[in-house]
Amino acid sequence: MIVDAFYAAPAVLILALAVYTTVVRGTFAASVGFLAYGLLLTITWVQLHAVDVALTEAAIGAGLTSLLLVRASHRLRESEAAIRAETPGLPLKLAAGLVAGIVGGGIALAVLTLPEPAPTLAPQVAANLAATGVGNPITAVLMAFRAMDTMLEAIVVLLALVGVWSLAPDRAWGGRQGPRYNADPDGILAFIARVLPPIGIVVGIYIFWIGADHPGGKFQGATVVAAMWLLAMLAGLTDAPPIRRRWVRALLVAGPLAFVAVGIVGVYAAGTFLGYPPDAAKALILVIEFALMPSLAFTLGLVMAGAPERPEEAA
Amino acid sequence: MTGTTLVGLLAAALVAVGLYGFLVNPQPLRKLIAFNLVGNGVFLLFGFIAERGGLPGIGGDPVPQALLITGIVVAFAATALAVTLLLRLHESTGSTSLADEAPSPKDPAA
Amino acid sequence: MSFALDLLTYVAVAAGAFFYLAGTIGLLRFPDTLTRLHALTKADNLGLGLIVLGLLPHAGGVADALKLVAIWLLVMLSSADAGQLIARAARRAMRRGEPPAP
Amino acid sequence: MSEFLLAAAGFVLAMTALGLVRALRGPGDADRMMAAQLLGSGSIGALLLGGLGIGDRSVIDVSLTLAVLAAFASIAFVTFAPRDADRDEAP
Repeated sequence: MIVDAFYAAPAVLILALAVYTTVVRGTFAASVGFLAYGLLLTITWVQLHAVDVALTEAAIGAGLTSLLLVRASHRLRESEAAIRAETPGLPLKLAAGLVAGIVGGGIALAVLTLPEPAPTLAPQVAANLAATGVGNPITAVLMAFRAMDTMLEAIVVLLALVGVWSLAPDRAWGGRQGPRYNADPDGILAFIARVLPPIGIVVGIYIFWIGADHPGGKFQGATVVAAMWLLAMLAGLTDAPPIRRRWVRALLVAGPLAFVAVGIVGVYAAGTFLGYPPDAAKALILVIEFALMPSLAFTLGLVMAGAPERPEEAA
Repeated sequence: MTGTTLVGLLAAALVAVGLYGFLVNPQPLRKLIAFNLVGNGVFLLFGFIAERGGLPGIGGDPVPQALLITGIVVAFAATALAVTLLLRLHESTGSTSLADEAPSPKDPAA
Repeated sequence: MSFALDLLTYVAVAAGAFFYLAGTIGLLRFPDTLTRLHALTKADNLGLGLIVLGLLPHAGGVADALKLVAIWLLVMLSSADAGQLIARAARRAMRRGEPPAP
Repeated sequence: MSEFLLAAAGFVLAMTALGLVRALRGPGDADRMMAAQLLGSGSIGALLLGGLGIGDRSVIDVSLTLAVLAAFASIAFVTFAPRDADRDEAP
């Protein structure tokens, strides 16, 4: 009984917050609602026995995505009244509600009539886990059984950054991303930006480190590290690097390149792209992980920093 | 009905709410939030299916769970790019309207 | 010994839950932004601290117990800072005489 | 014991939900920002209680991540206007 209530309470709250973010007037309020919603979603992932996903949601969904939305909603505030005039009338709202209801109802029906027993690949993963030398089955899937997905994922994040860079106006082409933040160097913001990052970086590396055998991994760890870098930028303690620099580009591509290189080694050593010879599997996975983690943290931090706004010289 | 079925139904409801918001809200940032609600609904549905395929030793089916992590990261990358695009649109035009501009007299279609 | 530890969990977690209740009552009843912020950032932290204390016997070992304490310290740090930052933003808004946002 | 912890998690969530209703009503942005702060301590408390209640110790690492990122939204909120973000006017 109590267990059921424990499942029900976050679900009800999450749904209420989803409705709130959809119908509330102000976009800022919607963004804050989405932040609260993301934090609660973390609990739901734990209930689904998906702690790795819960960590990802905590770091990326509730952390970075909400931060993006909260900041953007404030910058767009002045244009909000004008755009509200474009809200569709009641007939269109009813039609949209009907469409949404049919889709949602269809999915709900599918949820209630899923086949028994549930299809699963868990036995295969459990049987082959030992061959990878990794203890966390999810890391094994990410780095061995479906390593191609993970490689392309790292490249997608990089492509998103290329997209962000391409949005630079001509005068800031190759320059620094985002505004230059000026906080009082003796203020509370500068204080927390000095105290928190050392702790946060340790936590990020720890989450990365335990990913081999426990829930955790490079994406979650890299997100925490990127967030700490962003914090230092927001407090004006450091600045985004000029993206024209060669070392910036080198650091960004080092991780994905190492991944591809290990993949090509696999062609010769194990007969297939991204194949690992059994006795070297753990070592090759570690090579990828260690190369990818700094690149990912750097990429995620720069993706969050926004389009280039300033030429390199401007302070 | 078990607790996790409730999560499956929550997933369906999130897709519905998000879809509605996506269709009705004119502000692009709101559409983006709605898009993320739909995405979370799909992720939760996938997570629910993963949980059903769990074994005693392993919490849930690790293959879909690993794909979920990939999905969340990719969704974030898309959202970040879209937000930056939107801010640039606002900066250069002063508006975030996605509506077609009023047809000008020279427009042959008008 | 185990009975004493269980008792500690019951008492500390119940006390922690009480402070969450207190924080929420403050949030609901206090008249303006700054007092509500005060209720929120003080009471909930004490509540979390007591819950962490109560959960210590259930942590797997010394490492997990230390992590639990670290969580509490981190939340206190960020809550104290966020409280100040939000309060300043609220005061700036008041000085500008900003109408409440819709 | 497990049931007691889950019940406590539910209670903390219920308190958080009540506070959330108040915080999201506003009227100002600062009030709404409190919702983020409230959910920070509330979700960490509920997560620890619920996770240890169902015997899953890895929630401690999830909570640790949340705790590190807890102040983040509020910091984003105050750095909107870069020039006067952190400067305190003389009283």
